[in-house]
Amino acid sequence: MIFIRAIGLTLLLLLGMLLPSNAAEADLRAIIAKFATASNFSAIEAVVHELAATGDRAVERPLAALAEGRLYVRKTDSLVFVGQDGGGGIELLDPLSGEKSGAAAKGDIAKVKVNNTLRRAIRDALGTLTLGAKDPAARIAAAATMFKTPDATNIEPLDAAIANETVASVKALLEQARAASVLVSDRPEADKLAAIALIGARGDRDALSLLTSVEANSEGTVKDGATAAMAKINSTLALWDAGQNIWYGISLGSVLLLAAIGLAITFGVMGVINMAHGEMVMLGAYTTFVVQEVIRSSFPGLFDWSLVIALPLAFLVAAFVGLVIERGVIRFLYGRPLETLLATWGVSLILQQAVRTIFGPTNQEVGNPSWMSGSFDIGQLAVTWNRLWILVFSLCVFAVLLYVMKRTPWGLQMRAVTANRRMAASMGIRTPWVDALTFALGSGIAGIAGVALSQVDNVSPNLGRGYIIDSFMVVVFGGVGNLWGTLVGAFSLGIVNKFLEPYAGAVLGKIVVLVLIILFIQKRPRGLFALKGRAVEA
Amino acid sequence: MSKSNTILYLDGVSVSFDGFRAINNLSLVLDKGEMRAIIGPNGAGKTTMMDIVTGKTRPDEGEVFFDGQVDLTKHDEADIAMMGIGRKFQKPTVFESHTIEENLMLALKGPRSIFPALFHRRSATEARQIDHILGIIRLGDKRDELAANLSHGQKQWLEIGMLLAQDPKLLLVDEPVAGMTDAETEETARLLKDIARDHSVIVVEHDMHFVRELGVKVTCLHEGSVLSEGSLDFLSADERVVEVYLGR
Amino acid sequence: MLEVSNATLHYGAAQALRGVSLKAGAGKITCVLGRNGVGKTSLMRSIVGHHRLTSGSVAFEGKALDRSAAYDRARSGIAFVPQGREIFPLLTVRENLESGFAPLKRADRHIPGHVFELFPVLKQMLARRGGDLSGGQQQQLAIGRALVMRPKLLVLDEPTEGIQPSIIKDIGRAIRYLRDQAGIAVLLVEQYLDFCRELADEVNIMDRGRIVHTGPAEDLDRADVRKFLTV
Amino acid sequence: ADDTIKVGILHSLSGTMAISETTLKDAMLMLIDEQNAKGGLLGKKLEAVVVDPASNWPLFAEKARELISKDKVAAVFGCWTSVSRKSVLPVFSELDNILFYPVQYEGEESERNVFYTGAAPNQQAIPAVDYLMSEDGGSVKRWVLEGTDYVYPRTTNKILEAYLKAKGVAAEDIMVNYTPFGFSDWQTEVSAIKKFGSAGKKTAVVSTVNGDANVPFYKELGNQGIKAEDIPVMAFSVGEEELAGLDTAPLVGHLAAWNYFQSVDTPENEKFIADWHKFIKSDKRTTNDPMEAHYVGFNMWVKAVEKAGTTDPDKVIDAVIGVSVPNLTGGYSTMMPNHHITKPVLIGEIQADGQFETVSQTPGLVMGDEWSDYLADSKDLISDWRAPLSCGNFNVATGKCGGKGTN
Amino acid sequence: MITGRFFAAGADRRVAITIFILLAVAIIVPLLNLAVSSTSAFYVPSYVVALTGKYLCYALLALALDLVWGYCGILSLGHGAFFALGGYAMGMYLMRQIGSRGVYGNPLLPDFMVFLNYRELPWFWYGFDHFWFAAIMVLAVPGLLAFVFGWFAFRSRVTGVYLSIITQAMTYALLLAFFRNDMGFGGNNGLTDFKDILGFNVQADATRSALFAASAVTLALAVFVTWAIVGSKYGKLLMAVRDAESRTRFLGWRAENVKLFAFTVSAVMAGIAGALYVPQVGIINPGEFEPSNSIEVVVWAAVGGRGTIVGPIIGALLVNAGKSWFTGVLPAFWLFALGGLFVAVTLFLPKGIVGMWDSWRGNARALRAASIAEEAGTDPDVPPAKIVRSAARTPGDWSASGPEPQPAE
Ligand SMILES: Nc1ncnc2c1ncn2[C@@H]1O[C@H](COP(=O)(O)OP(=O)(O)OP(=O)(O)O)[C@@H](O)[C@H]1O
Ligand SMILES: Nc1ncnc2c1ncn2[C@@H]1O[C@H](COP(=O)(O)OP(=O)(O)OP(=O)(O)O)[C@@H](O)[C@H]1O
Ligand SMILES: [Mg+2]
Ligand SMILES: [Mg+2]
Repeated sequence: MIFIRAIGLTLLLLLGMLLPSNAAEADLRAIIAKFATASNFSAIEAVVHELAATGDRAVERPLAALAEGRLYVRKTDSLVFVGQDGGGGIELLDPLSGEKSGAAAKGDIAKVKVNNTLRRAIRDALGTLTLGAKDPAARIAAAATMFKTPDATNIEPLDAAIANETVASVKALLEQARAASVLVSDRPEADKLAAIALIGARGDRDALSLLTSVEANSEGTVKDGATAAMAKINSTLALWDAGQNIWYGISLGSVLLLAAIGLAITFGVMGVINMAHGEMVMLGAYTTFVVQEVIRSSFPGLFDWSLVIALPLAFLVAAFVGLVIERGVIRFLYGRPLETLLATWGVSLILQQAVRTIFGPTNQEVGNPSWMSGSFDIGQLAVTWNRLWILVFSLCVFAVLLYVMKRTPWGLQMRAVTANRRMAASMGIRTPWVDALTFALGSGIAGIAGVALSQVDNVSPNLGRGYIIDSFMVVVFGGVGNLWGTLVGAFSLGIVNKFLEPYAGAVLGKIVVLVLIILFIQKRPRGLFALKGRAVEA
Repeated sequence: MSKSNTILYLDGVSVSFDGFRAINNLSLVLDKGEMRAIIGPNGAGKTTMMDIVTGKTRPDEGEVFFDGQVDLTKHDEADIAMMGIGRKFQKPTVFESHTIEENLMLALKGPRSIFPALFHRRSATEARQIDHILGIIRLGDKRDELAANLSHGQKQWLEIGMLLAQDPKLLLVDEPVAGMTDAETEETARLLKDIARDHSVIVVEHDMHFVRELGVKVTCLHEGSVLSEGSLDFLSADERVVEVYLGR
Repeated sequence: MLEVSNATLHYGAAQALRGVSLKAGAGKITCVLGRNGVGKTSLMRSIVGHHRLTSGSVAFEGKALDRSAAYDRARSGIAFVPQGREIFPLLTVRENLESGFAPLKRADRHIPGHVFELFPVLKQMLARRGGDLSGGQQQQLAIGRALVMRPKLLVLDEPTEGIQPSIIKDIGRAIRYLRDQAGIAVLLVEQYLDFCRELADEVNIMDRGRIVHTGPAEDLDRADVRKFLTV
Repeated sequence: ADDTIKVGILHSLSGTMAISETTLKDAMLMLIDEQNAKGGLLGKKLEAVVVDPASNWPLFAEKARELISKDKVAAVFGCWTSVSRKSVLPVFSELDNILFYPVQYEGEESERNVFYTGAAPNQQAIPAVDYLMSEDGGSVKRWVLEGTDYVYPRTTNKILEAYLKAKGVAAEDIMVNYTPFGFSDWQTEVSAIKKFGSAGKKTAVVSTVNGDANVPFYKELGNQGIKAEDIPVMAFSVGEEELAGLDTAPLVGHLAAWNYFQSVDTPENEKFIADWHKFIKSDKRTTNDPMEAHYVGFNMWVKAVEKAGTTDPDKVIDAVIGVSVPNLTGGYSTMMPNHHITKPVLIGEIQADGQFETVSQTPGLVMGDEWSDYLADSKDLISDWRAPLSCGNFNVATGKCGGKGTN
Repeated sequence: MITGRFFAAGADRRVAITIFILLAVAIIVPLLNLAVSSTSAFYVPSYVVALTGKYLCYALLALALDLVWGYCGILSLGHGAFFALGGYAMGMYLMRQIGSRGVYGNPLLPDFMVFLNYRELPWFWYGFDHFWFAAIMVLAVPGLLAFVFGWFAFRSRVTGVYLSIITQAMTYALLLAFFRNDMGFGGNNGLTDFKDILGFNVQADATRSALFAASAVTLALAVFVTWAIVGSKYGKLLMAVRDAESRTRFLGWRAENVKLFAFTVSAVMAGIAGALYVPQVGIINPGEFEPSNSIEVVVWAAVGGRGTIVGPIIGALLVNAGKSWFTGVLPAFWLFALGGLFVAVTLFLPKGIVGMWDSWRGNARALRAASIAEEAGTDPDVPPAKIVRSAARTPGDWSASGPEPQPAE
C-alpha cells in the first residue's frame, strides 16, 4: 500500500511537468477505452500490458487507480474514469489529466475488476515507469519491484537510471536490480558471475530466491557460482534467523509482560487471586475502540493520536472499575485470599457479559495508527513497528511501576498494608485508601495493557480469557511479589517459546513450555526470583 | 573429646545468609542427659543454631552429630524429629484450627506413617498421657477449644505440652517463658528440671531469673560463636558477657 | 489523656473483657499486669482499634474513639507495639521504620536520632529485611517503628519479650526519657515484674477480663495484689 | 401450547464461540419473525426457543435434549463447531428430531436427523485450490496449508494434500502447519510463510485458521508486509464478520472461498441485508455465509413442513429431500438425498471496506459431497436417505450399508 | 468405632443423612423413570435422569477437590484433568465397543482414526476393549499422574499459588496435547457416538437409570470414604498440614506423604467421576481439560462450603442446576445471574452455604454454653443478641483472629 501511495505522490509532482502529449494522448485514450469492453481478467491484463508498452508516464494514473480498484466505467456512455470518494456518490476524474469530470452515483458506474494477477502486472509495469521519478522512495520501490521481477528488457532502462542516479543507496539497489535482470538475460557468463557476486552480497531472502531459480535454470560456472553464493547467504541467514527468533521472543515477552504486569500488582503484591484481570485488559481494549470510533466520526485528523488519547482514558476506565470492584467486593475478603478467586471469577463473568451486551459479541475493529503499521529492516531482521512500540511501552510501564513501588511512600504503604493490614493501620496508614488505590492501579495498568494488545489481538469479549492463564504463569514463574521476576519471567518465557516454535510447532512448543514451567517450579518452588530466608516464611 | 557419649555434637559450624555470617565456626557439645542454658545477645545465632540442629537450615560447613553417630546434616526435618529431637519455637506455633487436645494427639509419640494414622484408634494409654499433659500445662478446661483462640502465653504452654507429648530424647526450647508471669516462669523452670532428669535439654532464654532457677551450665553465644561458658555466676562476672549482653 | 470506661469485648461468644475501666495520664507510665489469658492484649487491641468493643468506650484527649478506625487513632497520636512484633517481614528495616511516616507532616518525615541510639543494631541492619532479623531484633524494630510516629500515647504490649537484658535496661531508660522529655503517656503491658516495678507510675492488675486492682507501683509488693499474679 | 410450532435455536451466546454464533441466533429470530409475518406455518405461529449452550460441548447435548424433550421443538437450528455437532448427534437420533447445521465442515458424515446446509470440503476447499492453480489465481505452485489444530483443518488439509499431489504438486512444495485455538502470536508462523514463499515459485497460503486466531494472523500478515500479490492467503473461515474486526486496508487482495458474500449483487440478497439491518437495528452489522445457510435451511424446512402437512420429524425428514429454495446468490439450492445441499462456490478478494469482491464463481451449483473422493476409506461410500436405500454410509464397492460392511 | 461415630450427632449425622438420601435416590429415581407411566405426576422424565446423573458426577468431582483443597489446603486448579483422564479411559472402552458399527465399518479402528489414515490401532488403545481393563485404567491413570506429579511437587515443597499454577499448567498442557490430532485421542472432537456399555445400549432408559444409580451409589461411597479419612487421625494431620505444614515436619510427620496420599486418592475419585460422566453425556473431548473448567470446580466447592463434606456436593448440584436453568430461561443474561451469585455467596455466605449454616448453629450452641457459664460465673449483663453480631467476621471489621496462620519460626 505504501508503495502505491508513493506512486500517487509522484503523480502529483509530475502533474506540473508538461508531458510530450497530443498525438500520443489520443492513442492512450483509445487504449484506455478498451477497459470498458474488456470482459474478463485476461482481457483487462492485455490492456494493462498495452498501456505499459507505450512507456508513457501518463499511464501511471489510470494504472495505479486500477490497482487500487478505483477505475470505473460509466454505464451510460462507456467512458472510463478514475473515481474518488466524494460526499454521497463518487467523483469522477479524467484518467489522464486528473481533472474533475463530474460525479456519479454508485449504481451508474461499474468498477473495472482487479485481482492479484492484475495487481502484480500493474506493479511490474509501474516499476519500470517510475524509475525516473523524482522522489527517491518511488525509485527505491521501482528498483525493488524490478529486482523481484527480473527481465532482460529491464537492463537498458536500468542502465540509464543508474547513470542518472545521484543517491548512492538508490544506486546500489538499481544495480542489484540490473544484476537480477542480467541473470535472466543471455549476457555473457562473466557478466552473470559479476551479477551473482553483487546479488550474493545483498544476502537476503529475495537474493536467495532469485539465485535458487538461477541455479535451477543454468549450468556450468554460473550454476556453481549461484550455489556458492547461496551457501554463503544461507549461513548468514541462519545467524539472522537466530536473531529473529530472539526478537520474536522478546516481542512475545513484551506482550506477556504487559498482560501480566497489572496482575503482578493485584495478585503479586495484594494477594488477590484476580480472575477478573483479563477483563480489565479487555476494558482497556474496548476503551481504545470507543476512542477510535469517536475520532473516526468526529475528528478524523486525530487518528494517529488515538492510542495516545486512549491510554489515559483506558487507565481511568479500568482503574475506576477496579476501584468499584475493590470497594464493592474485595475489601470484605482480605485475609481470605482464596475466596477472592470465587468473587473475581463472578465479576469476570459479569464484565464479560456486560461488554457482550453493550458492544455485541463480535470482534471490534481497532486500527493501527500509521506509526504502528508496517515494518523496517535491521540487516535481515524484519522488525514490525507495532511490536517495537509495544516493547518500548511495556518497558516504560514497568519502569514507572517499579519506581512507584520502590521509591514512593505510596509504594511503601502498599507493601506494608498487604503484609499486615491491621498493623499498617496502627501505623497510621489509611488502609482502605491504599487498598482501593492499589487495586485501581493494578487494574488501570491492565487497562493500558489492553490498549497495546488491541494492536496485535482481536478486540472481543473473550480477549481477557486468552491472557489470564499466561499472566498467572508469568507472575508465578517469576516469583510472586517480585516485579523483576515478572519482567524476567515474561521475557524468558517469550524467548523459550519462540525458540521452540520453529522446531516443535506452535502446539507442541507451548506444551513443552508448560512442562518446563512445571519442572522449573520443582527446582525453584517459589519462582525464578524467589525470596529466600525467614522473612518469607514469617 | 569423644563424640560417642554426646547427645549433640557441633563442631566448626558456620552458616551465612547473603554474606552475613549468622553462625561462625560454632562448636558446642551436649552430653547425654545434660541440660544446658544458652544465652546471648539478640541476633547471636541461638535460633539459627536450633534451625541447624532440626534440619531447617543447612550449615555451610561443620559437623553436626546427634547421639554420637547420626550426621544431622544428612537428614531432613521429619527424620530428625523422628530420631527424637523436639523443638519449641521462639514464636509459638500450633495448629490453629485444631483443638488443644488434637494438637497434643498429633504430637504424641508413635508411628509416623500414613496408614497407621488412617486406621488409628486412640488407646487408653494415649488418653491418659494427654490428660496428664493437659494437667501440666493447665489447659484442661480448654481442651476442646480451638488453639487459635488461645492467648499468647497459653500458646506457649500448648507448645511446651506438644513437646512433652513428643517425648524426644533431646529438647530444644527457644524462649519458653517469654510472656509468662513470674510465677509461671518458676513453674516452667521446675517442669524443665523435671524433664531434664531423663532427657537432654537445651534452653534458650533471656530471663536471667529463670536461667538462675535452672541452675545449669550456661553458654553465651555472641556473633555466631561461643563467647563464654560456665555457671551463671561465672558468666555474670565475665566482663565480655556483661558488655555485650547483660549490661550494667 | 486516655480513658477507657466499662469496656467489654467478645470473641464470638467468649467474653474477653468484662467492664474494664482504665486511665492513662500524660507524662505517666501506666502498667497493666496479669496472668496469661486474662485479657491484657485484648484490652490493648481494643484501645488501638483492632477490635471493636461490644460495649463501653475509649476516649483519647477527651474525644471518643469508638467510631474511629485504627488508622485514625494512630493519626491522632496513638502508637502501638503489639505482642508478637508484627513487623512487616518483607520490608527492609528502613522501610519498616519509614512506614511510621504516614501520619507525619512532610517536615517531620525523618527517623528521630534516639531510635538508633536506643537500638544501634537497627542502624547496622537498615537494608536487611525485617523478617530476617532475630526475634529480639524484631522486637527492637517494632519499638523503634512506634517511636518514629512521635506518638502522644505509646501502647506497649510486652515490649521486653525476647530482648536481651542490657537492651531491656535501655528500653526502660528510653521510656522514662520519653515520659519526662516529651511528656507522652505510656501504657505498658508487662509480665516482667521488676521492669514494671521500676518504671511504673501506676499499676493496674487484670484478672479474668476485669481490672481488679489499681494503685501505685509499690502496691506490687502487697500480698493481696501479688495473689493475682501467681498461678 | 398447541397453536404454536416451536423451533429450537442452539447457538452459544457466551463463551468462546459466542463471537460467531450469536449472529446466527439473531438471524434465526429474524427468519422466524418474517415467517410469522407471512402468516406462520400450517396456520400456526412459530415460536423460537433460544437456549445458551455456552460453548461447552456436553452442555450442547444437554440443551439439545432439553429442547426436544422438554420444549418439544419441531426442529433445531444450531451448532457451529464440529464437536458441538458430534456432541448432539446421538441426542437427535435417539429422540428422532431434526438439526439444521449451517457451517462449513470437514464432511465424512451423513446422519438421518441432520441436514448440512454449510459447505462440504468439495464445495469450498477444492474449488478454492482450483482457483489458485488457475491462471487467474496466479498459477500457484507452492502451498502452505496453515490451520488450527482440530478436526476440520486436519481433514480438509488431508483432502487437499491428496488432491494437490494428484495434481502433480511435489511433497516439498507443500508445507503444513498447525497452531492452537485462539493462537495470538503469529510472528514465527508468518515469517516461516515468508521464508517458504521465497523459494522462487509462486506460493499461496490456504488457511483453515479458525475463529479468533484470524485477527492477529491477518494483523501480523499486514505488518510483516505480506501482500496478496506476492503470497495470497485463501481462507475458509474468514468471513465478513471476522473482517469487521480488522483494518483491511493492508489485506486487500487476500482471498476467501465461500458460498455467499454480502457483496453479492442480487435482489434477494439486497432484501436480506436490508431486513437484517432493520432487525438488528444497525446498518454496520454484516451478513455472512452461515447466515445464508440458515436462510436456505430454514426455508427448506418451512417448505418441507408445508409439503408434509405436519411438523412430525419423520415425515419432514422424508419431505425435505428434493426441496428447492432460492439462495441469496441468485440460484436455487436443493436438498440432496445425502442431506447436503447444492451451492455455488464463490472466491472473493478482501476489499478495503471490509467486504469481499467475487473474483471467481463456479459456473453451476456444486453438490455437497459428504464422503470425500480423496480419502482412501471414504471414496467408496455414498449416502442416500431415500427409501429404499436409507443409508448414510453405503459402500458401493461391497454393496452394503454400514461402511466397509465387512461384518 | 467407625459405625459408632457414624451415628453420632452433628456434622457426622449430616453425612449419614446425605448417604441415606443418595442411596434412596439411587433406587427411587430409576423406579419413577422406568416403572411409572409417563403421564403420571410422579414420572421422572429421562432427560431429568440424565441431567441429575451428570450433576452427581460433578458433585463427586467437587468432593474430590474438597478433600485436597478444603482439608489439605492444596488448591488444585487442575482437577479437571483427572476427571477428563478418567473420562477418556471410559471413552476409549466405549469407543472400542462400537466395533464395526462406525460409519466406515472398520472393526478395529474408531472412525476418527480411519479418516485420519491410521493403519493400525495405537498401542495405548490395546486392552480397552475389556471393561475390567478400562476400569483399572480409570483408577490408575489419574491416580498415577497425581502420584507422580505430587511426588515431585510435594517433595520439592511447592506450595500455595505455585502449586495451584503448576496444576493449572498441567491441565493446560494436557488440553493442548489432547487437542492434537496426532495424539490418537480424536483431537478436538474427542470420543463420541458411543453405542454400548457392558452390552447395554447407552441410550436406553434402563441403562441411563442404571448409570444414574451407579453415580449416586458411588457418590455415597465417596462421601463415606471421605468422611472416614477426614475423621481419622490422618484427617487431623491433613488439616494440620494445611495450617502449618512445617510444624508437622518438626513433629516428625512427612508432610509430603500426607499430601501425596490425599492428592492421589482425590485424583482417583475425580477419575471415577469422569468415567461415570462420559457414558451419561455421550462425549469426552479435550474441552474437559480447559483450565476454566477446573476453576469452576473450585467455585462449586467454595459455594457449597469448603472444608465440609456435604458442602461441595450441595455447591456442585446447586451451581449446575442454576446453570442449566439460567441458560434455558435467561439465555442472554444468565452470566449476570451466575456471576452475581458467586459474588453474593462470597459476600454474604463467606464460608459457603454449609459453612454458614454451621456457624449459625455453632453460634447458637456456643451461646447456650456461654449463658450457662454466665449463670455460674459472675457477669450476667451481656445481651446475647450482641454476641451474635460481634462475631468477628462481619464485613468491614478487621478480622479478630491474627493474620494468616504462620509457619514455624
Ligand atoms: N534468612 C536470613 N537472612 C539474613 N539474616 C538472617 C537470616 N536468618 C537469620 N539472620 C540473622 O542472623 C542472626 C542470628 O539470628 P538468630 O535468630 O539466630 O538470633 P538469636 O540468637 O536467636 O536472637 P534472639 O535472641 O533475638 O532470638 C541475626 O542477626 C539475624 O538477623
Ligand atoms: N482471636 C481470639 N478468639 C477467641 N478467643 C480469643 C482470641 N484471642 C484471645 N482469646 C481469648 O481471650 C482471652 C484473653 O486473651 P488475651 O490475648 O487478651 O490475653 P493476655 O492477657 O494478653 O494473655 P498473655 O499474657 O498470654 O498474652 C484468652 O482466654 C484467650 O483464650
Ligand atoms: Mg531467637
Ligand atoms: Mg497478651
